[in-house]
Amino acid sequence: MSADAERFVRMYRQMVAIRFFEERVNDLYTRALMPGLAHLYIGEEAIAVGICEALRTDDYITSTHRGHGHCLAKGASPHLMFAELLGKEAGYCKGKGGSMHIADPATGNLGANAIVGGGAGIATGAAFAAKFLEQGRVAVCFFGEGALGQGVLYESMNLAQLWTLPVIYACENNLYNEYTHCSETTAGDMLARPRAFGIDSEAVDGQDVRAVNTAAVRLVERARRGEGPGFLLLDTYRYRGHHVGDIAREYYRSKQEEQEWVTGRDPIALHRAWLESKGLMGRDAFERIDVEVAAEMDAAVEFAMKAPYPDPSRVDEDVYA
Amino acid sequence: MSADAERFVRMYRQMVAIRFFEERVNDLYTRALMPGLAHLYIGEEAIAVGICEALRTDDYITSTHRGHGHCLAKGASPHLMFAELLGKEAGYCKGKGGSMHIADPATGNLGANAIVGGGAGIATGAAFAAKFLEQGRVAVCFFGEGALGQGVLYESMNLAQLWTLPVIYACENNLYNEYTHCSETTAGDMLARPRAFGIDSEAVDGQDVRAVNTAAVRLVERARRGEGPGFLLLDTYRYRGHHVGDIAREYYRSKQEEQEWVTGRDPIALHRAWLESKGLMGRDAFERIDVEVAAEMDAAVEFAMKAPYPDPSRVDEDVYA
Amino acid sequence: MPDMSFGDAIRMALAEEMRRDPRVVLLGEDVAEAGTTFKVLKGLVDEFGCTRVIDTPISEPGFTGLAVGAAMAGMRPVVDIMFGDFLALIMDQVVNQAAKIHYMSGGKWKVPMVVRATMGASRRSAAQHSQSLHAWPSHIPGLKVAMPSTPYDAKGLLKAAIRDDNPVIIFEDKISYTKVKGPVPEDDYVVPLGVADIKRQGRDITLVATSSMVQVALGAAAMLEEIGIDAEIVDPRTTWPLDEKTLIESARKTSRAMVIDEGYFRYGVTGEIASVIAEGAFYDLDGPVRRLGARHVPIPFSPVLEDVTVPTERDVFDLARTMCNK
Amino acid sequence: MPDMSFGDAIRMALAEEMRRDPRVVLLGEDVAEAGTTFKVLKGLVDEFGCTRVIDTPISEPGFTGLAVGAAMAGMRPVVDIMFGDFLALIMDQVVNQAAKIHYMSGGKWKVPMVVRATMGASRRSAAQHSQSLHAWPSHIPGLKVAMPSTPYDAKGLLKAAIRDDNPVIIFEDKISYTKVKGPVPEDDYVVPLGVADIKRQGRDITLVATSSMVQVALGAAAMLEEIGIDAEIVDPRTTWPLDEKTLIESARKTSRAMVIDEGYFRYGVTGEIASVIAEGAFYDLDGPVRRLGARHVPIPFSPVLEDVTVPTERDVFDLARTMCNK
Ligand SMILES: Cc1ncc(C[n+]2csc(CCOP(=O)(O)OP(=O)(O)O)c2C)c(N)n1
Ligand SMILES: Cc1ncc(C[n+]2csc(CCOP(=O)(O)OP(=O)(O)O)c2C)c(N)n1
Ligand SMILES: [Mg+2]
Ligand SMILES: [Mg+2]
Repeated sequence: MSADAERFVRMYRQMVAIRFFEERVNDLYTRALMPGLAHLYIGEEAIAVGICEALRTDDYITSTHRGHGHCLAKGASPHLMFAELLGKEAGYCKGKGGSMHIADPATGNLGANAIVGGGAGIATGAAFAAKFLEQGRVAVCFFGEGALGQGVLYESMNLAQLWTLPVIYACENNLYNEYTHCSETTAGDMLARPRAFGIDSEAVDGQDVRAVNTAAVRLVERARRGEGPGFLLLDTYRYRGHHVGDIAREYYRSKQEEQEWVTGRDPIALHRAWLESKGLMGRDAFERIDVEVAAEMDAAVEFAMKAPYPDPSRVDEDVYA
Repeated sequence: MSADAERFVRMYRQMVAIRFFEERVNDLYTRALMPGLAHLYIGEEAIAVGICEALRTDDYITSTHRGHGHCLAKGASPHLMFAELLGKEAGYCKGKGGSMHIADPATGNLGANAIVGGGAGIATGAAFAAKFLEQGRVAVCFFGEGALGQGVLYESMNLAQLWTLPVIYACENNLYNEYTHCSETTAGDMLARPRAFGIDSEAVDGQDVRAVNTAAVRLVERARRGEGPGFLLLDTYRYRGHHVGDIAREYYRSKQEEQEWVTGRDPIALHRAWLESKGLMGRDAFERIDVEVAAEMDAAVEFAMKAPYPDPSRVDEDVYA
Repeated sequence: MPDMSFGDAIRMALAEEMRRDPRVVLLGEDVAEAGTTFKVLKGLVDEFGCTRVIDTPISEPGFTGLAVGAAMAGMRPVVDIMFGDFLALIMDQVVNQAAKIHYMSGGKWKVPMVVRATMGASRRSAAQHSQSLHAWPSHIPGLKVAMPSTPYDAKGLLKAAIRDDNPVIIFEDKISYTKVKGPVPEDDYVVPLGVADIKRQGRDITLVATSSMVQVALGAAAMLEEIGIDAEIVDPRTTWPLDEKTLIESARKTSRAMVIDEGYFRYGVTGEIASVIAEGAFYDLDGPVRRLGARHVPIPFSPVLEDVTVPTERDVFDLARTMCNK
Repeated sequence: MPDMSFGDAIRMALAEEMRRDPRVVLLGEDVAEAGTTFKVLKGLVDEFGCTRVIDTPISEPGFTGLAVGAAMAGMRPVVDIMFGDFLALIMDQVVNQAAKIHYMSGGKWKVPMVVRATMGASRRSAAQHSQSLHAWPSHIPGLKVAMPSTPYDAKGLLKAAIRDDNPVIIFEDKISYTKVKGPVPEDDYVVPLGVADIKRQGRDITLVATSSMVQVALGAAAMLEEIGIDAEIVDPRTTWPLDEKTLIESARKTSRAMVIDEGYFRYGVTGEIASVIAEGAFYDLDGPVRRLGARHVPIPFSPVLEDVTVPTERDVFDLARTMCNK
């Protein structure tokens, strides 16, 4: 297979991995085996995968409350993620962070963040360090369109453009801030906002993993060359509730709207059809990926379920470095 | 005189009043008779005057650390202002606020603010109330271009446009955030920022009081008709230091630059020349205004100097309503 | 008078005040159709419409600042801060603006607004969604701070807060919304700000407890009773104004006092309250005023860790027992 | 060893640390050519250039957030908050991010950053430019908080803060910048965080004083000496970590303790420190630990009002005298 073809297959597999991971999260959560909150990334997989495919392992990302996809796409281990989601000692954060705070220096993951817009400063700062230390690294700041409401995002974009920092702002516009449609919360033209700061900005179909990847590659390479920040506005949709418990959704969005995205714009189905049409993968290959990924995820869940909780005495550790 | 002519003369007089007021502030301060800090508005008079001329007494303004001009233009009494600047009981705020916090409900002045950008939320909220209570009032938020650094300004503009609030954001771009040129702090195109939110925005020569007034009238009337917020970007220059103590300024701006503005773009001189050229006022009339305003300001200073300090026991009053 | 949940009492207070005063509006994220993430405001938009129950962008500083201006200009806004942790985002608007405007203007402007913020851990929400940050506003002159512990107090304090001409921050414990139930009159009553309530009479030890910790103290008192210790539980209900007299009198009566609060222990509200008691009751005390608060750690996610972070009935029981030498 | 001003000691510390460690950068408004509004950083840009002494937009949340990320990614940023009042703007970045990241990541990420913020009233700067808000960060697990009172401590604590792997907030009293002078060695010394210093030995009463209040306490001690009261002055130097041992031992020795701090009195740092002393020294105390802090009002502008807002030598003297029954 050509390098390109390998990339397309790898992106497919990654999207499947995220979806299977999230289905297991849903399952654990609804069976009351998982504490806290869980915000599923199902439907939005192409964004994390298309962007992270454009990154090096030592590039940085910041992530959100809906962060499992970013984490996995950046290379995290499902085993350690599930362990974290279950509050186990073996988890990425020794159980101290949970779903909304998974962080992993080994893959450049600066951490998921439960403050909407909380990653803006951090990603911009990591880019600042990367530039200052001349490491050639790039930082990607993932956030939902709801974060367009947070002033610190504009402050950060201004700094990034002023100082020509290698940071890409990736706005996942899934149309909803929790239970409120973005048209009720966002005046004017979304893309005009980063552009007002002079940032190279582009709107992309977030359900098309190849389009996402192409746009990401362009902005990442640009940033790496020292030409400054970029902004991606990615249209997408979350198939499920804002969090797992958000079941009755008709009061804020219609079943029909949901159905249209799920059947017409599913990133995995679209990419699969394309791979098939190009003859890059056949039914067997898809099946094999499904089986392999399912097995990996099941093993990860099993590992996590069996893993021990931290000893309560650990509560006082890691407060100070 | 026609109503228009009266307006032009009134604006002239107001600008002179502000300048004379500020010269006395400078004098009191350098003679160590005034406590605290004083940020002079000299050079920027056309903005406050041109905009406030477009407002009703019951319209609202929010002001800044450089607020004396806004205050006077909105109709405040120099007597009570000087008393406040000297920390006297007779001052607008009983001496509790000082230069940076003069407020006056009678003229719709919601208060000067020593937090850069601090007026953004307040002005937007007053506009919210004006709309909700169907009062037909408008709010003007004055701020320096330095406040473009504060995220809350973008949050406020988004709310104003979403909810069609009658608020005008008046950005006084005097080129400097304290001692730093705005090109070092502001990426991209300033006017594109409000426009990104869909706000009707206009750049105006802030040294031309008639141009300022024309633009303000348009946006104020529009807002009053319920058509939503506006934004004015007003080019201007402060002739003096950031505050009175900022004497040696060459390290951040040249004497030549200062001279160019003072001699070539003085708002009072420009308006005077225009009034003369139109035959609306002659030398005598200008002289009379100078004499009258000087007398008024001297009387105000004298009043304030003689006014008693508050009794120290007053310190505990007004903490709670 | 049927029992009602803490959350329902909050809703009732808001509905009553909105009926009474058309200037009262609610602002916050997902407050309208969703009725907030905790569903506490559910139904209010149906009665009052979306011009008075207003969904905002995720702009806590922006809409809080807007509320400050709206309050000055004649409204009575009630701002909803979904998680109390987000207070960190609005401190400038609350502290540098709302709290000071009345004073800075020499008493000319008023800022009659309410910030409703949640507090409380134990929901496995981790470090950024579990804090109880009421110590911060309690520190600031110009603010009032209410911390209801029962549905009765929740309704009465919230109504008092809305009618107050000053900025008031009211903290609502998330766990209490559904778990704490109690009688709530349909009447138009208020609980005045600054009046403590003795939630349980007792002779042997004074347990001063705030918000969520009142339930914990009540549980501990039941355990203490079994070993013959009769605890008095004093709920200040507002940290500011603070009803010093009731606190001091109780401590003088029992000669022992403990202060229990869910906020971080260090430099939290227990320090102030304990000092007030120590200063006022020193010569009647058998020993120092003792304190319990959240452990000096960010709130951890893992249940086994979170469960040792916030004071429990057992913690209160153990400490009280030691203090009473039993 | 010549005397040096407090402000010069700060600059010396920064220069030394920037020479030692190329990852140290300074960020803030007007820090470069202007050397800050207080001129404290004057000259640093000449030595280190504008890539390390960096003028920012007026975006406190933005550049503080940037510093958090930069610290995680290998830098040692020092952020300048011109007036401590603006801490209200950065609490989210400091408290929800910087303070918690090490813990939330299970110890994997570190946030070695310093926030330098000014504090202190008495400059007729009015309510939004005069606050001393150190009680807020002192409350938050994951932060350290330093409050130097002398040039020696300023240099040593700031250097320790920069080398610390945790976020440290250091408060610098504006008045002290030029007014307080003292010996400052040219050596590369640090003052460890968490070690109190006895600024004056005494037998009769312990005056615990922070930052600006140390000078006030020293002045009061001189007055007290004249009426035969020998005051011991303990400067905690950091509110967190807190050197409880030194505080308690001093109080046990003198049997009387007063805590003096320039922050707002209520729910400020005096409550915690007084409680720590009361808990540790109760049975050796002649009376309750007493406290002095700023009056419960926004700081007024008028000199006659501001002068009665913050504790003075006279206030300390009067209270100490009462406590000693003289
Ligand atoms: C500062 C802040 N305000 C509010 C919240 C509560 N909250 C969590 S997720 C969310 C909606 C986020 O919407 P968006 O950014 O579009 O992300 P999405 O959930 O759609 O992926 C809100 C309001 C928060 N976590 N942080
Ligand atoms: C939030 C905040 N940050 C910093 C300051 C300190 N400060 C006072 S005025 C000023 C510069 C303001 O520049 P600009 O907004 O352009 O107004 P100008 O002084 O030029 O009129 C700064 C940084 C402040 N008052 N508030
Ligand atoms: Mg969204
Ligand atoms: Mg300016």
